[in-house]
Amino acid sequence: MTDILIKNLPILVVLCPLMMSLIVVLIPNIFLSWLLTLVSTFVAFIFSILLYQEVQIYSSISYALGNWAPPIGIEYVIDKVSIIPIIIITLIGFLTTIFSSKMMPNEINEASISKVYSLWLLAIAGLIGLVTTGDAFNLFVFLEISSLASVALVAMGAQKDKQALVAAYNYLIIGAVGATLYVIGVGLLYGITGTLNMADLSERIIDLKNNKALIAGFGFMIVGIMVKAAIFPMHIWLPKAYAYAPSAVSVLLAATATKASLYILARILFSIFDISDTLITNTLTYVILPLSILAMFAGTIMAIYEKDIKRLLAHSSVAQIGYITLAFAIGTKASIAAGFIHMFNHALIKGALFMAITSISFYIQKRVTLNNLSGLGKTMPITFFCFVICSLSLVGLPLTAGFISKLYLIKASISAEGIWIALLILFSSALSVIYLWKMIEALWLHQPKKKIIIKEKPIIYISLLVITFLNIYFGLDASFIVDSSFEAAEKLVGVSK
Amino acid sequence: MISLETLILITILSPLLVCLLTPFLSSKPVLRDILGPIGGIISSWGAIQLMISVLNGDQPRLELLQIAEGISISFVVTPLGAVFGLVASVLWIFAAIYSVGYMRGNKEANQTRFYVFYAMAVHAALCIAYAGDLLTLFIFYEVLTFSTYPLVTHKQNELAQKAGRLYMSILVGTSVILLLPAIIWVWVVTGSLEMSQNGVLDGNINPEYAPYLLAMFVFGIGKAALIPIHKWLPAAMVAPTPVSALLHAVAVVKAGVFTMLLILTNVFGIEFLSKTGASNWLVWLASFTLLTTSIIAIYKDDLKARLAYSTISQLSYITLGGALASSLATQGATLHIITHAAGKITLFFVAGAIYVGAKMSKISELNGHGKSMPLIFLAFFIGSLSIIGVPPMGGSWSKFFLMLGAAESGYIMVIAVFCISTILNAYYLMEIPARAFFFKKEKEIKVKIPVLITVPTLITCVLTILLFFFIEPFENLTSIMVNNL
Amino acid sequence: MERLVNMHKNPILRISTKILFAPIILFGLYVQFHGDFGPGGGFQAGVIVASAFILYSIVFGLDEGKKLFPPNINLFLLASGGLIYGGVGIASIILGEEFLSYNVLGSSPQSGQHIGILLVEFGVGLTVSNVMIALFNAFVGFKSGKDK
Amino acid sequence: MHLLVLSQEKISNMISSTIGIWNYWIVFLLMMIGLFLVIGRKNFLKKIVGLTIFQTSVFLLYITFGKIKGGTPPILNNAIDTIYSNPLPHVLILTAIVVGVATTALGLSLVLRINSEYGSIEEDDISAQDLVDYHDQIESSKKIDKKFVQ
Amino acid sequence: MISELIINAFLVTIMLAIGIALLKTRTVIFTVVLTSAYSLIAALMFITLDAVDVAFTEASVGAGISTILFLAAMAYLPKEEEENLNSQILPAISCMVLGGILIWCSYDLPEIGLLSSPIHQHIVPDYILGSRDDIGIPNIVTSVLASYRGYDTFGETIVVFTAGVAVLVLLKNNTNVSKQKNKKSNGKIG
Repeated sequence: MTDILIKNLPILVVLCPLMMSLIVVLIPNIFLSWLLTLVSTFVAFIFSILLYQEVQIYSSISYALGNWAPPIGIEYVIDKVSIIPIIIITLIGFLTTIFSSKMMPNEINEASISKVYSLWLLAIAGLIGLVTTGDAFNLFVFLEISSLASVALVAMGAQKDKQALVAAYNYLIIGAVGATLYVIGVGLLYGITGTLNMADLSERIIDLKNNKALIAGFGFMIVGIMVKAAIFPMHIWLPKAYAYAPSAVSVLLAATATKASLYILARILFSIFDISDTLITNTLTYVILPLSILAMFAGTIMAIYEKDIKRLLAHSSVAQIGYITLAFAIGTKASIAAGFIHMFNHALIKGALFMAITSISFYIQKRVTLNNLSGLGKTMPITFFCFVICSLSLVGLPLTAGFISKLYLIKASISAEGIWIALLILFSSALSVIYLWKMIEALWLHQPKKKIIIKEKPIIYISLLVITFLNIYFGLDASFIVDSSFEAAEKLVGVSK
Repeated sequence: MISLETLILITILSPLLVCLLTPFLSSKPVLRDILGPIGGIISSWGAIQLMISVLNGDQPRLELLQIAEGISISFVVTPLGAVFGLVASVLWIFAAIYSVGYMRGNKEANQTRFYVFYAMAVHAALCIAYAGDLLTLFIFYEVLTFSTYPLVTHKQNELAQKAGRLYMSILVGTSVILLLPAIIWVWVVTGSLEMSQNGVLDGNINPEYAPYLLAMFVFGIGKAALIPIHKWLPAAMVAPTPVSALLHAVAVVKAGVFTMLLILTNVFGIEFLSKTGASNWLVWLASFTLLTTSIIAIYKDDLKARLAYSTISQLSYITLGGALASSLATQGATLHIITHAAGKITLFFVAGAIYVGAKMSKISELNGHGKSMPLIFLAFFIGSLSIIGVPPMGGSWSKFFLMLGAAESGYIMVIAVFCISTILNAYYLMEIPARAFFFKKEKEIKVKIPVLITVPTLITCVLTILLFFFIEPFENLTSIMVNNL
Repeated sequence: MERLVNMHKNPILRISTKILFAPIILFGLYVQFHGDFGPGGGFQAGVIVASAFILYSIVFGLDEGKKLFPPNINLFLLASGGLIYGGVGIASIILGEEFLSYNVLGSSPQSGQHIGILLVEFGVGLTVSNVMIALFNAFVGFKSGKDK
Repeated sequence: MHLLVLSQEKISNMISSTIGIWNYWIVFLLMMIGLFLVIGRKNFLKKIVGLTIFQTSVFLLYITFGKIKGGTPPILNNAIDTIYSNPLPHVLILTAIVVGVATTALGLSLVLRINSEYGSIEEDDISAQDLVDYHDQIESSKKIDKKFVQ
Repeated sequence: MISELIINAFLVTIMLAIGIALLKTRTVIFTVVLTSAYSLIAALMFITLDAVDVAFTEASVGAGISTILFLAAMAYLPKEEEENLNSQILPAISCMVLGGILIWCSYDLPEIGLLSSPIHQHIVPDYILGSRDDIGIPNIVTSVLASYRGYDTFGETIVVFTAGVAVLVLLKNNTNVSKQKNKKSNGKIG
């Protein structure tokens, strides 16, 4: 039995939430549907941990679906690269499910809850499927599962604020355009190589240097994924989608959705194509690098001028995505590893910040703006404490996870490109202090307009505490994420670099 | 016999323990208030033991945890660190007693929070003192900044918030934008974050780049308050006086100059600096700061603001001492950390005492009040003499060494700068006791100073005198440090 | 909408709908199970079967349509299509093979493939037809905010 | 005669290659029309129509790849030497069509909801309304703040 | 052979005409009907390109169900599209750039219908043989769809399911929760 389990882990980690979503939709009871969701996300998390151990032993696991050997059938690939996003998604999925138990009934009417949980599971399953697959077209299918489910989840925010509908609509349309561009890219590559399997594809394009269709196909794939990953200036859908989604959905999306797409970006850039290819180096230096730097500053500056906190955090996400793509764009082993480290850490940081803010909005029962944060730091000490820790982590102060990622990012950029990129990174992260400090100051120093008595509920803050703890833990003992990221980078760019 | 590692732990953890215990005792003010002095005594005992072991030639070391490969948190007691650790822990005893008197006398709100962060700041200062590598140094440098923020904004009014914002933006901004990359630069070129007695950069970095790296460090260490980044210090004067005492005498600024000295000696290395002349520009910047702020101080009527500018000027002595890159000057700079700390804390205690006792904060209001609080003004007088550098006060030693050092490295102009600044010091500090004792009283004020304020003030005042006679152990310590170089 | 509501009063529409209903479903089933030999399969069959119900709803009104095909059953079948598909895959896992490898389902690999394909196509057809019906019901039954 | 045959062959080749590329070009043009409808138009319904056009054109591109001259539909017969057109693009597009209709359905339902909440499906109207709402939220919380301070 | 291509070119030109008409029209009912026609002609195209299964699906799904959904939605929506106020130059330029790239790359795309292109030589022969020998189903599309790439189809079933649930949850039970629960506040305010 365990043999079967171990052998089929790559598919089970996707199937677990996927099949459960089909069951949950039929269950009218709120608590039961939550419980089933919780169980399946937890099991998926356990599976991903088991997979991590498997990957440590076998380095790369290929799973042929339907037992058809890879280029013929669809292949699942779990290696040292893809295990990182899998762990991020399952971990955050599990924690946010705990967090959602009070949030969902508060924001969504009872009749819809089981369906919403079904969509919730579908979004998670779609993301996991997207990162595990080794087939370029299968990726599109799972991309659509996750994006349709997340669009619907974002639209559920309409029960609080109608702007959620427009946000969801834009998310859907822009996302669909991105996905279609990706499909065009895949089509062009398929047209010249005749294969959809990523590994096979990367072998067959070696002979096709300077083929125009190859270049165009690459371009379309990259642009499509960049839209999904909200890389500046294709980020326009992101702030509103995150800001108007229901609380728990914001947390889930902010922590996981773009990470999966960023992983795909890395996969296309370094795994399907080759880093030594001039096409890739040109794309990195002339397209992705400048865009990332712009994103870093544009996101931060937008965040500084923003008053609505959820939007503020979403703008900050745009900037943080800029750091990750910047790391990819530098294109050395160390910098790609830094990108993966930051991908992991940013999921923890942003998840926690969104959790803190949305739980504040749960207690005060309105949208959180800078003005109505006043004085809540004292009435909600636990939430405030976690918020402060994670803000520090976002800035990148030592002893927090954010520091580790900044450290490696800066080190990689100094040794690759000289000091100026490092200075830009530091400057923009110093700017990020401004908006974070505005919030902390409001929470801590401003006088509240009315006395508000709040009793924090353990079910809400437990996962916040866990993520905050992880933020500190990975700031103190980063060897897990640093080692796996370096292994991932080595896998992607090869030992030579 | 307690092992040296345990001693380090005892010394740095006792303030942390105080910080953690205080919130639980918020309902029992007496117990809570006594916690600070007790913690101070324990950690001073540890610091003295550590200093003795350093005098005996040991170098206690403690590896706390490994974050990732090549990055760890560790503590080492260097001679320089031993001096700063001793200053911080001993003066904390008196500052703790004093702050009890001040907070009660002034009936401040949120006292528990105040004590918590006060102890936290001392903890951070001690950790800086014993930092074993650059990362540890940086971490606790930041912890110190953050733990003093609630102290600076203690009053929570508009002014305090503004000051707090300036304080944070300068200190965090400079450290994140400049100090951190400088540290990472060192990491990249040397491959490690360790420091060593003779500097780690020699041979690892192109001497042409050394001045730029030094500049990143110098402006990154905002706490040392060199001229373009000194604004935070006067702004932070909105805080209660025990905080100012902590900021200006014990923890924050001393941590800044300590870091500066440490960087100059243990990262660059004095030999490397004198060989390449990378710090020449710093000599002039420090001299400039020294004179300019002394002149500004003359024009300040607010007592605490004047003391703040005086502090900036005195800090530049220490930076200057390091930048001169000679062994005598370095000794002088290290001694100045001690003597200035003792002198300046006295002055701040007095300023606080005057505020609590007579509700006065302007120098022009002090006319003729010397007789109503004679002990306090006597203490101020003695403290001032020490700062000016008149024997038989502790301050004379450090100035003496600094001047010798300037002569040794051939900066005759710097000696002139020291002389001019001494005259300016005398002018702006002596004005205060002079007004108090010799001017005519304008109005009668009822004065009531709590014992808990007077006693620590007098003790630190006596300390400044004692330092003149018992400077020897410290001198030995500094000579160990210099001989190792 | 008015015209939609009154459609069932028109005898031609009514009778021809009733006559057509069964053949459409029959054709759907033909497409479903003939998919192995000619064009067709789960999707197309699902849509055709759904179109029969949609036609019924258009002519007799949404409420009649819901009586013919209650939303609860609709939801149940909608999920069960996916469950059947996944279930086939899980069955093959339990029988010791990879997900969706039908070879183990029958006595010989080829018969296993036949069984597997038949089942999954059935699952697809079930889900597609029920989703289409659900979509139609939801769209037509949507009460605009302004009407409230 | 010989020349004529040759030129006929040539002409037929020319026609076939031109028509071949012509097909590609028109398909690309259609894609861009669809894309333009999506990103250029402000009407939410029109955007969805554009998306449908865009996707359908992409399907055409795939199917064009799969065509083989003289091939038959990929259904096995017993004749030997039959050339079957490539079935793989067909499978992919079957999937893509269904994904496309799913997207359309979700988009339409969102448009319906937007219309019922905002009373319009024009982007400009809606963003104007949103802006007002947004400022209201920020301002209202500010006002209360000021009252308290006074 | 050429006649096939000519029919193709003819159909594709009609589609182009529909596309241009769609750009012009601002009446919603025209738009919907034109979209439906577009799908139908695409289905015809698919038949001439030997993709009978796709044609069947496009006709039933693209032209059938989509149109029904559009019509059902149309009943609640404004009947006319407003004129654009802003300039459409930027979108137009970006579309032209993308189109230009595609046309530029079309010279390196395999010629239509060439048996020797890698696309026809690489994996497909396995499918054709396998469908006969391993699976035993004449319709190769079905065997690829349900068996070789069965997982794609599974994913796609899930996509349909997702859309179904999403639409159900969006269009039904959409009462405003904040209005219901405003009174029941979680934090005591007073």
